[in-house]
Amino acid sequence: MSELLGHYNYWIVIILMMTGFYTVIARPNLIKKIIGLFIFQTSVFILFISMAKVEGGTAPIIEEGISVYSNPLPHVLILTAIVVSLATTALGLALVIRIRDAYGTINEDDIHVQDEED
Amino acid sequence: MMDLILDVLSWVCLLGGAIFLLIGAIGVLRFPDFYTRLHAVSICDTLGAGLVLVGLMLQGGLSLVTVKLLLIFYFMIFTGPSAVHALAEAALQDKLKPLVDEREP
Amino acid sequence: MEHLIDIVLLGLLMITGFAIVRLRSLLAVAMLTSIYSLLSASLFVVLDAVDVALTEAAIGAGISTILILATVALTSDEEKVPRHTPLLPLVVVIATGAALIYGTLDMPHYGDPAAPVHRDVASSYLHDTPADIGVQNVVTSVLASYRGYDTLGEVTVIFTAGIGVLALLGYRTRRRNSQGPGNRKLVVLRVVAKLFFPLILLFALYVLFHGDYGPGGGFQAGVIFATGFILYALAFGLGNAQRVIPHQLLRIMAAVGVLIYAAVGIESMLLGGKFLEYRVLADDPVTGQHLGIMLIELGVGITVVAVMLIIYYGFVSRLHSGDM
Amino acid sequence: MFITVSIVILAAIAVGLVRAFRGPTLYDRVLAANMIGTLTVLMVAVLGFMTGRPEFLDIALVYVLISFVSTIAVLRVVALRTGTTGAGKK
Repeated sequence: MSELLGHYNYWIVIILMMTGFYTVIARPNLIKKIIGLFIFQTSVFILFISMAKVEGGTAPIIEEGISVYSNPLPHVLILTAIVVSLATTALGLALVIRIRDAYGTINEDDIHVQDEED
Repeated sequence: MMDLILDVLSWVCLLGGAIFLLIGAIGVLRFPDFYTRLHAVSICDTLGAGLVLVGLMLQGGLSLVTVKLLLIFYFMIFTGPSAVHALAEAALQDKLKPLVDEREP
Repeated sequence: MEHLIDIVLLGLLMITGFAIVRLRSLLAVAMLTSIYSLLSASLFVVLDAVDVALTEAAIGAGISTILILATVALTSDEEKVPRHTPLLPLVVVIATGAALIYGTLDMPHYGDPAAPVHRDVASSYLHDTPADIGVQNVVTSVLASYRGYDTLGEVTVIFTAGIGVLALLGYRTRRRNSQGPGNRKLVVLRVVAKLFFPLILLFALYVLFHGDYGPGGGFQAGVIFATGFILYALAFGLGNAQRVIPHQLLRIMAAVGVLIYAAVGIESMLLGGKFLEYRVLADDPVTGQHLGIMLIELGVGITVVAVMLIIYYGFVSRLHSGDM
Repeated sequence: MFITVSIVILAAIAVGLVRAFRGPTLYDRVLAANMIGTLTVLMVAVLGFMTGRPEFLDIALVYVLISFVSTIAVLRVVALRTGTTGAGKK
């Protein structure tokens, strides 16, 4: 039981990660791929934050009378990663819009067909 | 004695609020069409949220925490209804028909 | 008992993830993405990462949902059925997942205080922050001071992404929108927006300067500030928003933020310290740290506001109707 | 006590999620997302009290504002499209 609960967070993270991965590789729609990437990113965030948690700890903001804090380092890494992830998602979506301008479709299969015709 | 009364009062508020939230959520699930579901959401946004926040304020006592809770309450009583209003407006614009009872009276 | 909440939230996240993959209407998927972000943000609160929760809520549920929706509105809503059978991807995914799960078996248990992550630097950050930096929020002290060089890189990445979006989408200036009778249905929104707009900006400044003592900092404040302007643009039209904060100004702001950050680093070099060593900025090392952190958080905030608004303007100015 | 309240709120979130999955119209999903936003705000507030550090209400405050702005944004984007696709259809 403790084995199961001890790794529960990580397993769910991996399932989420694979859900995102599957969306990226199996779905031809480009927006869906970006959303898959988004799920993948979030799962990585949850992985890091889960590792930072200390049993019985509290948020790493120092206050009198509290001695156990969660690890602040992963929080810092993920905080900046979230903002960067938004920036990259926006860049990806902008590319999708331009691809749609150029090809008239956002379906990967159709884009390949058009590329082969040229 | 006073503490006990405040505690009991805040628990009643918290539990009452939580129950209203659950009722609202069940309403959103069970009501037959979009416009009726709007009614169910408003119970969450006003009564449920209000009671929970009042319960927390009673726990917080006179401090910055209560001021923040009041601020949340203040925002919620504006955002909830105006968001639901915007939703109903948008659905109407989109010609989403309300479900009506068409049997003869 | 916190475990129970953690388990239930993760379960809900997983279900939402599956639903996102299954649904074919992309507008619906965008809504579910917003819910997914809210759920993961509350999970971060459960896991004690308050700063991360603040950022994720502001970004995931707010701006990225708006961007996905705008992209769907600009392209197409329905997802076509894929031509290939998804068998091969499924096998790849299951194999990778199984390998990763096998890998987790060696990991320390969730919440284990003796895990390798908590040794070395992390504990010294927690231990030394009050004396070294005098800031209560350790996340802020690590972000802005101990790992300030890293954060400078992140800000540059955001700046670059802003330039990338600008290069890809360009921007179109809108004329000032009329406030004619056609917009009568926006009356309620406009009243609420007028009420909220100053409060959101004020709250963003609070988050920016309160980052030393509680959850907050430049990244979060920048996103909240940008959200305030997005609300303004939604209620009064993009044209009016661009009159309040024009595009040229945004491009300058995006660069100025990064420059402020780098200038603080160079300033501390000129005063005899190392790059981004704030303690030389004032006579007292702790005051110097405070000053340095405040300045670089300001720089981060300015860049983030500018890039978020550049991205928003870029996407939304492509939508046909002029009043968004 | 707080744990009971947060479990009830979680149950309400789960019920709301079912509506978000089922639809059938986009507006139902937006409605569900809006309700889940409210519930999340309350849960974060309760969680703050539960862990004994209620000063983190700033997060809840941000959630209120963000979920309102995103609901409005969704409706405005969808309103631009209704002429062409009829997002209200199933």
